[in-house]
Amino acid sequence: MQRRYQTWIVAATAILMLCEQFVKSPGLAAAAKEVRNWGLIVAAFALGLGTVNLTMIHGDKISKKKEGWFNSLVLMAGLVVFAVTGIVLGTSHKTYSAMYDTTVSPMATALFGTLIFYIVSAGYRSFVIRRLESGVILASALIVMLAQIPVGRMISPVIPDAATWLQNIPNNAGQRGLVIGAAVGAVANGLRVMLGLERNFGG
Amino acid sequence: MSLVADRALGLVTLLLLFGAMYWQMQVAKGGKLPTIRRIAGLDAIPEAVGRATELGRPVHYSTGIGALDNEFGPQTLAGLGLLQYVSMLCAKYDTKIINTVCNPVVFPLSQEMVKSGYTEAGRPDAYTDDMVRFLSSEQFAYAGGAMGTMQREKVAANFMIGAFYAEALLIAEAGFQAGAIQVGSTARMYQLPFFVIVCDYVLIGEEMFAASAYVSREPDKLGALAGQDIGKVVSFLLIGLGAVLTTFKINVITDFLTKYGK
Amino acid sequence: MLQKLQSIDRRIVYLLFFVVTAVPFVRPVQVPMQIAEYTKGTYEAMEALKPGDFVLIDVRFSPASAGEMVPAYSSMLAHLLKKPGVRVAWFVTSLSGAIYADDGIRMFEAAGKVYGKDIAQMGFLAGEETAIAAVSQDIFKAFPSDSRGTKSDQLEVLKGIKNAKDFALVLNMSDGGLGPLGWVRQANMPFGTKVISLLSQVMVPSAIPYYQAKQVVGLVSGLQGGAEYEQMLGTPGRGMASMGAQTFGHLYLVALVILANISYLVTRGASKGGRVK
Amino acid sequence: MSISSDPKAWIAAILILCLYSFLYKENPVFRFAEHLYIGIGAGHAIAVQWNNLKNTAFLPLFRGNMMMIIPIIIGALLYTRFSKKYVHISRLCLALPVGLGIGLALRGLPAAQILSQIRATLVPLNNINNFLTVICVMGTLSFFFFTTKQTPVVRGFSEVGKWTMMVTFGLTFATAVFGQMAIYLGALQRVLGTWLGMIK
Repeated sequence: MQRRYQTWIVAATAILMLCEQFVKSPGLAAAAKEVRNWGLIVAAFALGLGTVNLTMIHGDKISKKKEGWFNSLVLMAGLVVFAVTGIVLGTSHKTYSAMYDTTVSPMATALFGTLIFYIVSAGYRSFVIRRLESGVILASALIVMLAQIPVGRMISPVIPDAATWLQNIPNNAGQRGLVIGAAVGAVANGLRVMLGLERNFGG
Repeated sequence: MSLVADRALGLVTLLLLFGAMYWQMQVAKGGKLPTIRRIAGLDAIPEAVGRATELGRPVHYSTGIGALDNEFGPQTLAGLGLLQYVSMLCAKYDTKIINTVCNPVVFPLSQEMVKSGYTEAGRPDAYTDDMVRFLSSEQFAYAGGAMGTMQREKVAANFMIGAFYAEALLIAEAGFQAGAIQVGSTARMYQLPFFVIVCDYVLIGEEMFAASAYVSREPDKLGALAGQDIGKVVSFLLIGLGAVLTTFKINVITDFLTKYGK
Repeated sequence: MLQKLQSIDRRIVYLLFFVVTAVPFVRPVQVPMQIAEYTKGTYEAMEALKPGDFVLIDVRFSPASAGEMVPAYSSMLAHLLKKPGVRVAWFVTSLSGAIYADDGIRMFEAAGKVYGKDIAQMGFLAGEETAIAAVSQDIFKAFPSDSRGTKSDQLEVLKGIKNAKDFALVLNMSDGGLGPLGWVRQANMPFGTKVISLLSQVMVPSAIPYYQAKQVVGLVSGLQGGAEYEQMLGTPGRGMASMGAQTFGHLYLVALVILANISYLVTRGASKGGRVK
Repeated sequence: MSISSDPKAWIAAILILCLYSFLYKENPVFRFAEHLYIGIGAGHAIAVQWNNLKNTAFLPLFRGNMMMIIPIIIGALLYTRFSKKYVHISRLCLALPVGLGIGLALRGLPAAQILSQIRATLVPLNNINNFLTVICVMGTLSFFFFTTKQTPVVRGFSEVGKWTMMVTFGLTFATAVFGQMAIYLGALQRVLGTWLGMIK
């Protein structure tokens, strides 16, 4: 029974979104917009669930002085300081922006920036021609990498041309095939959930 | 109230696909099950969980940072579907699962999936609240947290299935460094190559959407999958036919798609 | 010896990479470059702007990718500043994008543009494509007031503008998410609006089909696009300096891969098997 | 070279170095930064969403938009998950975002990713490039025929598809090298430039 109600709500919401797209009606559009707005509000409430989980796991570590409790304390302190400042002053306040800019933004840059090291080591490790498949990946990657830097042209003017060709013909075709396939899959998956074939909420 | 004419083909596509799926589901329920080609990435899942069991180390699962309420939602849902399957295996083999979560809306759903996986394996009491961990809704805070967690918990298997963004390779490399056997899957084209290069097994693009039929082998899901295939076969034929016609300057298909396919 | 080339400790790989890139980054070397066709497309569309035209900028990137996006972003803004009488409004579709919209406002104000008359910052709208759809259909409904609280109908910069049909150009600046797709679907397809995307480089291959389908009139590809743009404008900056570091970093990776393969080929006879990855 | 005297530049640089230390190995310094980041990230999200809720739900409600009571109640009912007895209500609430996502995918994907991509592939087969494009798209597509009979034709096409995808993967990887390097240079700028003052 439970599952059936879920499926109904999923289907009703999805059908409303579909109607907005395919049927010309101001009333429908307004209703759909309203419901989308509800989605954003519900998502905001959902954040609280995650926060409770975080607080429970780390609160437990702190109160029982489990291994790593100090870091949990740091975590909770960061949470409280930012939440309180952000709520009291607002997130566009100068003090808050400064806090954000000195912590979140460099840390995001840092982690995002470590990716290149992983790309280099993953490339070095995996781009060995053990099979023909990896040879093809390697060859197209090498050509495009060389084409991305001015030196590539100096080695041979063929390199940037080859890269452009690879990009426009096989890459484009591959992307397209993948996109069409994945879209069919995603749509079918959506329909399956709407029909209640997938048990996505347990129960 | 009237139909938006220039978008009509979108709706027609949906209805045809729906029809094909429905038809094939009836065929499958009637006992004529379609045969499904092998998908190595899915066959590898029990093996990976088994390896973690042998080593006595936990399994890590991530559905990426993808949300539900955009067009990548179905990928996240597919990831959640396999989360239930992996949880079921973990419960069966008595191996710890750690599911780290980034999106707040995905979080309660993840809890549901892991719980129901444990229930399906007949061990609902073995589920504990620290299995599904909400880390952060900030992409890189989540990535950093997942990387640290995987290293500290010494995970032996790492599943990354869902809508992945730049966190994909960060998590995959952390998994590699932890010595985990890795299964990756996403239909996000920017990130797919990283999984192909780093992971031991990959579900390429659409393969992730075939997963639930593949692992469950339930007739109606297999039927739906066969219906989904009809969609691709039709696209395939349409491209071939359309290109040939275009060559002879017959542009009916192109014009039709342009006019009604917005 | 050769075998070792296949299994250098990753930390050494990392360290050498750091050295090879940091040195040219601190001590820049100039490198000549070729300008991509889609960057030219962007430049030409911007060049074609006439006095009175309205340009909408959608900022959807975060501090994490500032290094890649900002050189091109600044150059494109500088280009807009060169076009007299063009009206510009910003809006933000990622949480932390407002910083860059505000930077843009400051840059324009420093050049003598008047807030409210020539430029405006409308603020943040959540839900990427939903937001884009709302703005394309009715900018006043989407933003009853701007980010400073002024009623939108009192903003001279928005005079005569209603929906995406009235936008001379949309500049979408994304480091993730949908890229130009949201705009293609919500503005270009229904209204025929001209769309330009500044994208992080990794997103560009996926956006090229839209450029080829003429749903997007121009693309700018991250840092390289920034350097190209600096060259077209004739004002070298951080973008061009970064190209040196890029060059050496790329060559380093190419060299590593070649070495690993040579060592593999030479030692293949000696040892077979092992984990593929 | 002049080291920054701005404490903000110091904090930023130190946090960056803490996170970079993971490259060597997981260590206490990284763990500290990781936890701090998660905490701050959570705090930031709370503040942002709080303000969102205030502006999009509570203020309109107090101004008389009674509709807003519905999402607020749905949102609040999510918290029934903490009760064993009423947890099913929270499951019902989750059906809303799921339905939204599916609806948006179903309405957008057919036109934008199926039909328009098919249309873009319908090129006259009068040169080798167009011919290859068509064959490669068809090949890639046929790689995902899961249940159709694997006849020699299908197998041939899907073989073409496999190789096409390999090129795509290599190319996307290479493009990522450039993009990620740019982001790394941004971090470098912060440490070597803003903090240590080594870049003019």
